[in-house]
Amino acid sequence: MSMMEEKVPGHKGRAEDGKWPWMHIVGFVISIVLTLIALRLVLAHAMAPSGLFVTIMVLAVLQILVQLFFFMHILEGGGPRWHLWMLTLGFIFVFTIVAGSIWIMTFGAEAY
Amino acid sequence: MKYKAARWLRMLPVGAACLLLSGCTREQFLVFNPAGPVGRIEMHLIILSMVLIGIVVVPVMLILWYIVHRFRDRPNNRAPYRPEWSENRTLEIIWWGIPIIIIGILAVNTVHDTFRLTRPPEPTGKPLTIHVTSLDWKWLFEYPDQKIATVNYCYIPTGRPIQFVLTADAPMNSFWVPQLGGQEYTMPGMAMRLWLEADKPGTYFGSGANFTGRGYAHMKFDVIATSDPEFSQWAAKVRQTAPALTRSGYTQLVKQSVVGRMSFSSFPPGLFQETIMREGGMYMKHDISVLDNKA
Amino acid sequence: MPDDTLNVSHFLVTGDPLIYGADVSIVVVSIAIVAVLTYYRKWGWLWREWLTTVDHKKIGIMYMIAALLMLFRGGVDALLMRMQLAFPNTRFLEAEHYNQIFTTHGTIMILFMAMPFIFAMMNIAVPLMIGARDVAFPYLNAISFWMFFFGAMLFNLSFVIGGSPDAGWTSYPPLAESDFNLGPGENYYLLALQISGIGSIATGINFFVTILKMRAPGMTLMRMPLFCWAILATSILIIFVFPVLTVALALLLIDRIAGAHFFTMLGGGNPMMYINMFWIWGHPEVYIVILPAFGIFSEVVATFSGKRIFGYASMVASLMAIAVISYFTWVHHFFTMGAGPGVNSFFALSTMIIAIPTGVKIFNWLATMYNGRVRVTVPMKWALGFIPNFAVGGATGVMLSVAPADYQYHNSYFLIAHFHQTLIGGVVFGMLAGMYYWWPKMFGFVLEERYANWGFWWFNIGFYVCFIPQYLLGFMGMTRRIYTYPTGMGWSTLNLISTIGAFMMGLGFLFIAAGIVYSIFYGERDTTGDPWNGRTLEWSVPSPAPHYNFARIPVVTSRDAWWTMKKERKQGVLPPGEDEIRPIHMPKNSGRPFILSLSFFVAGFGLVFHWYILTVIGFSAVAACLLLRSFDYDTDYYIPVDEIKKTEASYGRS
Amino acid sequence: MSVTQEALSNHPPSHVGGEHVEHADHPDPNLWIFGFWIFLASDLILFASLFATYAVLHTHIANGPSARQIFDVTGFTAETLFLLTSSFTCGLATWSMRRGQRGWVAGWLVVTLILGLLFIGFEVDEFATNSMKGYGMSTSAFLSAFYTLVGTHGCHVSLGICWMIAILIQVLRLGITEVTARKVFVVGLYWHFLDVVWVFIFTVVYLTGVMG
Repeated sequence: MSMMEEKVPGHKGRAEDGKWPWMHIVGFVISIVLTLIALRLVLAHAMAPSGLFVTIMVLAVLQILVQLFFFMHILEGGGPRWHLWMLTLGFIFVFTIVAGSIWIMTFGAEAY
Repeated sequence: MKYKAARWLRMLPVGAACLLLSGCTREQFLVFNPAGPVGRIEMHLIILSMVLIGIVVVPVMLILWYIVHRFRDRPNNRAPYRPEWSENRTLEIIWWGIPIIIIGILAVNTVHDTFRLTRPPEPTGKPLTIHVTSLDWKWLFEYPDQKIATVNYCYIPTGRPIQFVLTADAPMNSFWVPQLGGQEYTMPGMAMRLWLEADKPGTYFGSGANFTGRGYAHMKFDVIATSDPEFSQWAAKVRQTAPALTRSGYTQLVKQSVVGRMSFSSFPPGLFQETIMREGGMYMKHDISVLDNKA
Repeated sequence: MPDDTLNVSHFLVTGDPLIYGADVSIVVVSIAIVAVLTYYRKWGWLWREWLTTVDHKKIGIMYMIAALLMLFRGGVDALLMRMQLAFPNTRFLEAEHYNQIFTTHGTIMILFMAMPFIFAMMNIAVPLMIGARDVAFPYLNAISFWMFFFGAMLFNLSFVIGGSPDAGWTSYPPLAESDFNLGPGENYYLLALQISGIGSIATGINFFVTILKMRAPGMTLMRMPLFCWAILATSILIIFVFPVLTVALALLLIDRIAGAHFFTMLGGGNPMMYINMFWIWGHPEVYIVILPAFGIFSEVVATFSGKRIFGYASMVASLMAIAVISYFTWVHHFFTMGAGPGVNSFFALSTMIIAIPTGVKIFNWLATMYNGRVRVTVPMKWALGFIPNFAVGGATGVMLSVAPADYQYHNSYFLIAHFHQTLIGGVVFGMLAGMYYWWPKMFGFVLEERYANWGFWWFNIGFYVCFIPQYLLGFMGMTRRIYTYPTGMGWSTLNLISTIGAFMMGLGFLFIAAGIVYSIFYGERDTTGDPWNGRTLEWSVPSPAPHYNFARIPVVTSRDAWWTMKKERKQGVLPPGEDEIRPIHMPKNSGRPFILSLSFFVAGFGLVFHWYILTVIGFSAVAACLLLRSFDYDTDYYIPVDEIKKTEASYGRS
Repeated sequence: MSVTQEALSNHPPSHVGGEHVEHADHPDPNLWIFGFWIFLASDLILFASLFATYAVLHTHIANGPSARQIFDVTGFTAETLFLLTSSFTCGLATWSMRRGQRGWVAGWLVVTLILGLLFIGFEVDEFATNSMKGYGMSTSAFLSAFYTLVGTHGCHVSLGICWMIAILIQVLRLGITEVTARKVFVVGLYWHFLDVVWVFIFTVVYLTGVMG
């Protein structure tokens, strides 16, 4: 602690000055709610399969954003945000790998 | 002087290549000696691409030679020396532009022919289907219409589009008859369609083009193109004289070995489809539509 | 398989004079090394100075030595193949041996020669070029090297213990599945690549962070040397593609060891998925190895033309464009799979597009020499040899990208000639240029020119003699990976010529090696630290660079920082930042990276032969190393000012 | 991104972009955090490859069961809730760390560890139940892909648990120093990342599987 206090005058979180970690609590509640919505939709067969799949994928993407912004503090930090660029590129490549593989491995079956 | 000699030395390989080219007969360059429409389309694309890249490559070589010669660091070289000269918008636009144009021309032709070659080459003739299975280390050809089968050689009629349906009951190989056209993989569990056609009679060299182990180098076969009547005669003769391919015979054939030519008067019906379905074809919509001969 | 492993005669590969020869030479060389080290009491030195080092320069040197050794091994493989193919129907090698040899040739050249060679160059040059004292994570850097090293050892071990892999360097299933490939060779391949792959990913992350975060003050991104840009692009590619290889190899290994059905013929497996994933890695991989070569050529051409690089901005743009687009081209390695005209068209176009920035780079190099003063030194010879070579290699690449035409080239010798032209004419030429260029910075002496010139001309001319005939053979229908061929196809003459060319290249390599040995004894010492009249910061420090690199961190005011500094000094302007020397913070050496990687080697060796106890022991040691590191707080130290001053004085600097 | 922006604010901001003149002669914690982000981007691709394999093979059930037959809604929902909650508590550990509360940091880490272990327990139970029924890795391509994808995530979580224990010990022994703070933050990033991956496993594997 001594070193910390010596180096760190008033070590406080910026957005979370108060007594309660509101950011985290809000993030947590949102993530649970999103999960339960997805589960509910699927178990109730609320839509046609393709529509359902798209909906739950959208919910999953929202979940990622919750984790990144509320828990992983992605926007913090000084200097250029190279990690944001890399993550964006990473997600593009993730999409390329998954969608590309599926596209290639169906052998143009969509044409028949 | 020493460097000049070295530069001439560099021309040696080019000269040697020219000599060689004149030494080999054109017939031996199978890709440039096509015997059917598919091979011809591909050859034209190859020549087109050679010309287009020549537009870039040849000037690059000449410019390189000129620059190194002119701006060589030797005493009394009068050529300008401008160590800070490093930007020129016009030049850069030119050499971003030229490759873009060349690639553009090539791209249009590529896409056009890619789609064209998935269709039968000449819609006039009646298509013939041959089922091809690559095995360790031999080629099995089944004629579903003639109900005969051959190993390591096949007959095709000239002037009719041939629909080769390719699969493998062994590690993946590739079916290549350079003079008729390009190759396609034979894959376990897949029914791949390859359209070829011969427009003159002859014996065409074919080989497996994808490595499959010890006997791979011996996976050569001949495609013999004859006139339609001769083809029918041949098929009738095989049906009458050759032994039948039984299921146990097929099991033997699948085992690893190198064999010569074989002919069979019949084969177990549905063998080809069964093999494909067992090895994963049942999950592929594509296979089912090819086997049903749709589209 | 368990039955095999119990049998000693299967364990030690026997039955071939080549292998006995290798056995004997390995034993003899090992004894010799041990004897020399013991006689000269060098064990402590070896451990303290090399095995435990975290210094990027020493790690770079070790990478380079390993790469040269692997170039030799892979080259011998190549010569054996060419001997077999010199004449039709030869019985010099049996099919099994030929298959093993082309498999190890490919694997070694790509993963254990090209990769360590680029790592060597980036380790040696990048921190010096950006004015840093080491990479961002020196300890991790040591781990990377030793993971590569032990991966390579594991792979080479297969030659004498258990048998080499023989399913091609691409190792396509189902041929590489246990149904068709029982022996341990394939396991060696999978595990060796896996172990060295971990090291590669770590290197990618390390240099990405180093380049973005460790630059000297004033060195903005657009003032970086192009080599650093190239390494940045390469790092991005490594970070994003190596995990795909990891997965592809892991799944194949799981198939082989746990009986899973990813790529098997039965049980619902889909072998094409492996091919798909392998090339998602495999195509960017060739850019991973070529981009650093582009970087080196940019430095070499600018330095030896005495001129700023032409079109810096478009050079940077093309590097980045290549890095990103190369992720979208992988299907061109298997157009002939026939995944549909839509797929083939898309990937043909993306492949053609990537040729555009590559072409631009060639024009920019030419323009750099234009209006310059071209000094044809040894590194410059390799660069000049590269340009026509790569122009042809790149052009044939464009030909290959034409999907329908590729149906005629695929797996033929045309393809072989093409990728050798890019990988040798691009990567090997580039790395050799880099080696000659930075050699003085590594060792403090310049490599002798005469041998080097002989080496260059034999290698360069031999290259054309070897590979031009192979293009023609492709048109004649000769396919790759056949161990023998019949007469009557017209292939014989061309094959013989190709073999002659291969031996010319071998001779070139011997000249290069001889030149290195000669120069160790008689090479001209580099006392200035700047033997080439360089442009970038690495030439501002003494040769060989002191282990802290810069006594004072330079302040950069322009591109080609050292060139500017020299110019300003001539005009009497003192460079900024020449203030007091202060204690330098440095990472401590550690033996743990070595032990950690050795543990991986042990675990891997256990897995190869299904000796799971050994695997458990190995992985336990790995875990122990990681935990020890986590609890280790004594990782760095300061070099006192006196010591720095003493070192600087020994170089004649204040 | 930083451990705490303020916590390090009097630390030289490293040599980012070459904007500062003074060269940092002290290791900069931001370097590790940045490097770890990049590692996560790389790991993301690893999982993408496994997802791609699963997506291609998930219908290849050979003679084995289909997804619908073996997925247990209660089980995977419980796993999901455990992991989401653990991500939250792990975030709270970072939050407490920023406030310099060593006791709370340790406490939240312990809670996170317990939830992580529960998650692993459920997953092991799911795998064991299926294997017991004879549905193993070698039953079909679908099951190979399923076990490998979910198992790789499980291995990541297990590794995270071991790592977190090591850091917990260091926090207890040394308090919150610049180094331990960085370590807590980094392990937290790792843990949240695994949560992100799990959300996709939950959606793509389990929900889509029971959808039918």
